[in-house]
Amino acid sequence: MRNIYYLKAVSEALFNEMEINPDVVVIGEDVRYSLRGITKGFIDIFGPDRVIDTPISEAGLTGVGTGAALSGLRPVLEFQICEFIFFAFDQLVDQAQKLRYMSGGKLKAPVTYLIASSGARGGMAGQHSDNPYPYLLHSGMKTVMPSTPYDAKGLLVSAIRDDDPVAVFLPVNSLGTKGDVPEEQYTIPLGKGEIKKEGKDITVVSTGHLVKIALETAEELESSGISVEVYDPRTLLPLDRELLFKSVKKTGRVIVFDDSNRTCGFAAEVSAIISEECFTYLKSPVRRITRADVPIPFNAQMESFVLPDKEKLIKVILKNF
Amino acid sequence: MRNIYYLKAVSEALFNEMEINPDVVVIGEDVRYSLRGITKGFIDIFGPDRVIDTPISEAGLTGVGTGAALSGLRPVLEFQICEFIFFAFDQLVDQAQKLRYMSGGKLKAPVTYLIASSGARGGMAGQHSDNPYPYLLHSGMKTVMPSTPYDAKGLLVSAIRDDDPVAVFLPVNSLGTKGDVPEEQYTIPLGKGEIKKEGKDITVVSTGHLVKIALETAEELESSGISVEVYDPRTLLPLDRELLFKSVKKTGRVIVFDDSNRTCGFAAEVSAIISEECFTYLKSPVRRITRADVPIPFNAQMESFVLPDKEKLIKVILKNF
Amino acid sequence: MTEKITKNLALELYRKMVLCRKFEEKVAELVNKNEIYGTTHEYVGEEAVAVGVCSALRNNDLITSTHRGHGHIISKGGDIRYMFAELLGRVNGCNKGKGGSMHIADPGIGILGANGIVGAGVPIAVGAALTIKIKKMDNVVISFFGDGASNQGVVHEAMNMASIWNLPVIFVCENNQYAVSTSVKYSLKIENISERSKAYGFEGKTIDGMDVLEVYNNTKEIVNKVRSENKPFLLECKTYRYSGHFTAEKILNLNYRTEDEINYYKSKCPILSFSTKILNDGICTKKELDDIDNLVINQIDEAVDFARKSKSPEPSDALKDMYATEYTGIPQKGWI
Amino acid sequence: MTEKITKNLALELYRKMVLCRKFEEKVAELVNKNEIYGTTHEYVGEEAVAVGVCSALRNNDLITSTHRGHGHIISKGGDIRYMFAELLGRVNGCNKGKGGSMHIADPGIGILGANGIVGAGVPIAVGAALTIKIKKMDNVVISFFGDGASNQGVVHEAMNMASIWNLPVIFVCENNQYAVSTSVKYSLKIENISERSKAYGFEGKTIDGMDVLEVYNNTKEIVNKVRSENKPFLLECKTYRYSGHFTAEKILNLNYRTEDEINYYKSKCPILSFSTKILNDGICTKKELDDIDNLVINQIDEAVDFARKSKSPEPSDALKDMYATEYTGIPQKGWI
Ligand SMILES: Cc1ncc(C[n+]2csc(CCOP(=O)(O)OP(=O)(O)O)c2C)c(N)n1
Ligand SMILES: Cc1ncc(C[n+]2csc(CCOP(=O)(O)OP(=O)(O)O)c2C)c(N)n1
Ligand SMILES: [Mg+2]
Ligand SMILES: [Mg+2]
Repeated sequence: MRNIYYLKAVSEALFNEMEINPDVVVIGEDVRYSLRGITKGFIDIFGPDRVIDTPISEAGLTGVGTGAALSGLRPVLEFQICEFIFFAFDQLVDQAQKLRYMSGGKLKAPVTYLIASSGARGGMAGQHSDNPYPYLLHSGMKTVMPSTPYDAKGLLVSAIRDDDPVAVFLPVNSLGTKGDVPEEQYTIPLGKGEIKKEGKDITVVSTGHLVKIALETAEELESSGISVEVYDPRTLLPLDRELLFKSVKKTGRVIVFDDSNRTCGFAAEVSAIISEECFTYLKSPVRRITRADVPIPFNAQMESFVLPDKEKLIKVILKNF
Repeated sequence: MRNIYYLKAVSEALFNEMEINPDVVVIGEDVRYSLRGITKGFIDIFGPDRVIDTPISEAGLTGVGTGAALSGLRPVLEFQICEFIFFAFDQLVDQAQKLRYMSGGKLKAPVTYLIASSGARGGMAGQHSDNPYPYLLHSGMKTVMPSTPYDAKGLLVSAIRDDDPVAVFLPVNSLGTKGDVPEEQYTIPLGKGEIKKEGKDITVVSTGHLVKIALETAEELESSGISVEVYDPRTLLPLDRELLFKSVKKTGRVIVFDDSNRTCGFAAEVSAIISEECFTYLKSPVRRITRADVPIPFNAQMESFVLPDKEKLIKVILKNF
Repeated sequence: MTEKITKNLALELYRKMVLCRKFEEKVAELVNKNEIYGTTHEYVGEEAVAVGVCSALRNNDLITSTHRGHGHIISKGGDIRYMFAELLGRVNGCNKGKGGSMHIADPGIGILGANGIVGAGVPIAVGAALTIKIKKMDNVVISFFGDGASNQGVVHEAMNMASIWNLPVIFVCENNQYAVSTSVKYSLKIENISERSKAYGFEGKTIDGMDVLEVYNNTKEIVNKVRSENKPFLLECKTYRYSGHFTAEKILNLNYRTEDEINYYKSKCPILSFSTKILNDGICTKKELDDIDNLVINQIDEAVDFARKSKSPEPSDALKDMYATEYTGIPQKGWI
Repeated sequence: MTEKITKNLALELYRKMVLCRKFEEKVAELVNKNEIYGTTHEYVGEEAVAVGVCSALRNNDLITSTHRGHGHIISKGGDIRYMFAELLGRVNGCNKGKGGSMHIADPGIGILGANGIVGAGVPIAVGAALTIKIKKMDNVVISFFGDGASNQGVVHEAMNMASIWNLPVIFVCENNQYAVSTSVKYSLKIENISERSKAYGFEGKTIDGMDVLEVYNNTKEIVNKVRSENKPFLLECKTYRYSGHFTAEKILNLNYRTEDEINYYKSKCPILSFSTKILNDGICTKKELDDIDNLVINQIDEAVDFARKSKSPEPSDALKDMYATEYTGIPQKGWI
C-alpha cells in the first residue's frame, strides 16, 4: 500500500467516483483551479460540465446542489471554508435535510458536502476556524469526520454513494498527514466507529485530528501505567453506539475529546447518551474536553488556550484516577 | 395585579422600552400591521422610523440590526417565523455574536431577536414548527425562553437592556396562556432560573411551554407519592447552574424535558453538565425527553408522536423509581 | 388575448382554472371546519398564472412551487384525490400525510416540491436545470415565486447562476402585490420586478397575470426560446389574491388592503373574464362551461370523499421516511 | 482627472497610497517570515480606491471593510502602529490581538469592522445608515465589497433595503476582476456591476479605480448627493490586485491570470500614474514625493518596532471580551 497524504486520499476518492459514475459532479468555489487542492487537474479530465465553479453564493449553490440531486445527479459540493455552512444554513438544515421526510419519502437528495477544511488552521481567527458540525448534527444530517487518509478515502466514497445528504468534514490539521491507502476504490460504511487503540482503564472518544493526539497521549501514558483506549467514531451521525458502549462498559471511565464548541456540542451528546446507557458502569463522571465557547482568537497563545490539546487531555485523564 | 395574556405581556414590555428609550426600534416583517400581534398599534404611536417593516430578506435585515446596534440604536428584531434563523444564520452566529470578541471588545451590538413564535403550532409541518435555540446556544448566544407571562415581560426587558445580542424565544404554545403581570416595567435578570415547584424525589428540568406540563404532571404524581421538583432555567444561556445543581443534589434524579431536537440539543448539554458536576449525587441516569430527530410531520397523530408530552414525562418519571 | 385558440385549449384552460378555484374554496371550508389541520395559503384570484404557465409545459418539464402552491400542483397535473388525502393527513396523501399543504411533491409529474420557506425553492429549480443541461435533456424548469420572495438573497444568487451557466429555467414571479401585509409599493422601488433580469444579463417581461391566455401564449413562446437558446427568463405575472394571506387572516383584522382595491381586482376575475371572452368569441357555449363546472364540483366531492375514507398513518410512522439510506439508531426518538 | 487639485490634496493622496502600498509590502514580508501568524489578503494595486474614497469622507462618516481591508483602514485614518500590533497579536493591537488582519475595527474613527465573510459587511453598513437616518445625523456610510461579493445574496437584500428606506449609504464595489481564481467574465453576464443598482431603483456608476483623482472626485460628488438626497449609490471602481489572493497563493501555482494581464495593470499602477501626473502638471516636485516616500518608510519601521515591543496578551485573556454585559459561567471554558 502507498503512504499518501490525507488530501490526496480525498482527491482520489472523489476522482474515482467521478470516473465510475457520470452523475457525480463537483460544484464549488474555485474548484476548477482547485484552491483547496482536492480537484486539482479534474477540469482537464472531466470538463466544465462536471467541475463547476460557482460565484460566491453559498446559499444559492447549496440549493443548486439540492435541485441537481433531486433530479438525477449526485453532486459533491466543495465548501471552501467551513463558515460557508452559515450562509447556506437554510438550504442545508431546512431544505436538503428535510425534503425527503416532508415529501413522505418521494424525494431523494444524494448530495455530499465536502467541507474542505474545518477547524483552526493557525492565525485565521474568528471566522475561518470553526468546526461547525454540531449545527448539522442537531438537524439530523449524516456527518462524517475521518481522522486518517485511509478513513477519508473509504468514508468519502460511502458518503457520495449514500442516497441522503452527507456532510464530510475534513479537519484542516489532518490534510497534511500521511497514511497507508489502497490504490483501488473501497468503502468504509457510515456508522462504524473504530477502536484505534485498545486499552483497559479509560476510553477517550476522540474526533478528527484529535484522534492522532489521543493516540500519542495513550502511548505517553502507557509508562505511567494508565491504559487508554482510543475510540474514533469516524461517523458522528449515525454514531456507532454499540462499539462506544462496549468500550465504556469495559473501562468505566470516559473522556470526550472534541474540537467543537462546548455548549450543545458533540461532546455533550456523547456524554448524555453514555449517561443514559452505561450509567451503572461509570466509575467517574464523563468528562468533556472541547473548545471554549468563544470565537477562535488570532493571537497564537490565546488560540492554543481555547483549543483542546494533549496537555489538557493528560491533565483530565490523570484527574480521573 | 392583572391577569393578562403572554402575548400581551411581551407587547407591553416592548412598548414600554420604546417609550422610555428612543434608541429602541422594532424591525421585522409585517410589524406595522402586526401579523404576530406584538406590535399592534405601535406604528400609530412610534411612527415608521421606529416600527420598521422589512422586505423578506432575513439575512439582510439581521445584518441591518447588527449595523444599527453597532452605531447607536438598540434594535429589537421580530422574527416572524423561527426558521427565519436559518436564512439569517451567518449574520447571527458568525457576525452579531462574534463581532465584539473579534474586535477585542471595541464593538458592541445590543440587539434583541424576538422569535415571535417558536415550536410546533399544530399542523404547520416541517418548516414552521422548529424550536431552533440549540443552534444559537452552540454559538454562545445569550438565549431566553420565558414560560409565563410574568417571566416574559421581565426577561424581555432585560434582553433589550443587555448590551449583547440576546435571542428571546416565545413558545407558540405559551402565547395564549394567561398569568399575573404587574403594570409597571420590571426586570428579571438573565441567568436566573426558578424552582417553579419544590419537590423531593426528582428534578424535572423543563423549558418553555413544557414547564406548564411539568407542573401539571407534578401535581398528578403527588397522589402516587412522587414529589417532583420543577426547575425552569428561563434563560438557556447563561444557565443558572447553581440552582440546578442544588436541586439535583437534593433529589438525586433528573429528567430534562425539552422540546428541541435531541442530538446536540439543550437536554444533551444539561445532561452533560449534571454528569460533570453532580455525578456522585445521582441515583439514576439523567434522562432526556425531547423531540424526535425528524422534521415535524403534518398529520396530528404523527406530530404528537414526535413531541414531548405529559404521557411521556410520566412514563419516564415512573421508570426512575 | 390576441391569438386565436382552439376550443379544446379554451375549455382545458377554463376547466383547470375552475378546478383550482373550487379546490381552494373547498380547502378553506375544511380548514375552517378544522377538518384540515393547521392553515393553508389559498391561490384564489391567481389561477390564470399557474394554469397559463403549466398548460404550456410538457409532462416532463419540472416545477418548484411555493407556500401558495395548490394551483401550481393542480395545473401541473396533480391528482386532487391524493392532494386532499394529504391535506387530511392520510397515509395515501401525496406525502403520506407528512408534508401537508406546503410540501406537496410529486417527481413523477415533475413537481420537485412546494416550499414553506419564501424563496428557497428558486435555487433548487436552478439545480434541476443544471441536471437538464449536464444530462443534455430538453425539458425546462419553472420556478414559481412571489413578489415578496424577489427580495430574498437566494433568488438573486440563483438567477445569476442560471444566467452564467445558460440554464433552461424560467423564473415566474407571481406578483400579487403583497407579501402578507407588505405592499410592493413599500418593498420595491421599481415598477416591474422583471427588470431585475437585466442585473444578471438575461431577458425579462411583465405581463397581465389575470389573463390566462396572455400567460399561456407568453409561456409557450418563452419555453421555446429557453429550450432552444438555453438561457433563463424572468416572467413576471401581475396578479392579485382575493383571500387573506392564509385561511385565518380575517380574524386578525390587518386591513392592509382597501375593500375598493379588492373589489377592483375581483372585477377582473381571471375565470369570469376568460369565460366571457370565449363565450363572446363563440368558441364554446354556456352549457359546455356549466358542464365543466358541474364536473369539477363532482370531482372535488369525490376527491374529498376518497380522502376521508383513506387510512390515517400509524403515529409511529413519524419515524419513517427520514433517510433514503437507512442506518440503525437514526433518527433518534426523543425518549428512551 | 479633469479637475484641478490643490497641492495639499495631491500630496495627501499620494502619501496615503504610498502608505497603503508600503504597509502591505511590509505585511507580506512579515507573513512570509512567520512573524505575522496566518495569512493576509494584500491590497497592493488597489490603493486608489480606498484612498480616493476615504479621502473624500469626514472623520465621522462610517465604513465597513472586507477581508482585504488594510487599505480601507489606513485610508480612513487607522493608526498603523496599532494595526501592526494587531497583526503581531499584541495586547495593544486595535483588537487586543483577538482579531488579526480580517477584523480590524475602530469605531472611534468610523470603522465598524472588517469582515472575513464575503458580503457580510454590506447589510451591516445599511444598518448603520439606518441609525443615521433615524437619529437625523448627517454622515454617510461606505460599504466596501468585491466583485465576488456582488453575487452574495445579502448584498442584494441590503441594497434593496437601503433603497426603499432612502438611506445614506454608498456601496463601493472594488471590482478587481477576480474572486480568488474566478474571473468576473465567468461569474457575471453583465459588463458593469454598477448596473445592478437599477434593480433596486437607485443610481450607479462605474469608474476607473486605478485613478485616485477620479475616485476622489466622484466620491465627493456622490457623498454630497447621498447626504442631501438621502439615497444610496452604487459606485463601481474597476481595479486590479497585483498580488495573489492571499500572501501564500504563489506556492499553490493556480495560474488563473496571465503574466501579460498582470503586467498590463502594473503598467497602470495607481501610484506611479498619479505621481507622474502631478509632477507633469507641476503640482509638486520630485523631492517632495521622495520626502513622502522616506517619511512613510520611517513611519512603517517605527510602527513595526512599536508593535514588536508591545506586550503579548495573557493566553487566558482569550476568555475575555466576549460579552459586553457579563454573567458568571459564560463563556464556558472547554474543560474543567
Ligand atoms: C424565509 C421566510 N420568511 C418569512 C416567511 C413567512 N411568510 C410566509 S409567506 C410570506 C409572504 C410571501 O410573499 P410572496 O413571496 O409575495 O408570496 P405570496 O404569499 O404573496 O404568494 C411570508 C413573509 C417564510 N415562510 N419564509
Ligand atoms: C461567504 C464566504 N465565501 C467564501 C469565502 C472565501 N473567500 C475569501 S475572499 C474570496 C474572494 C472574494 O472576492 P471579492 O469579493 O472579489 O474580493 P477580493 O478578494 O477580490 O478583494 C473568497 C471566495 C469567504 N471568506 N466567505
Ligand atoms: Mg405576494
Ligand atoms: Mg475581487
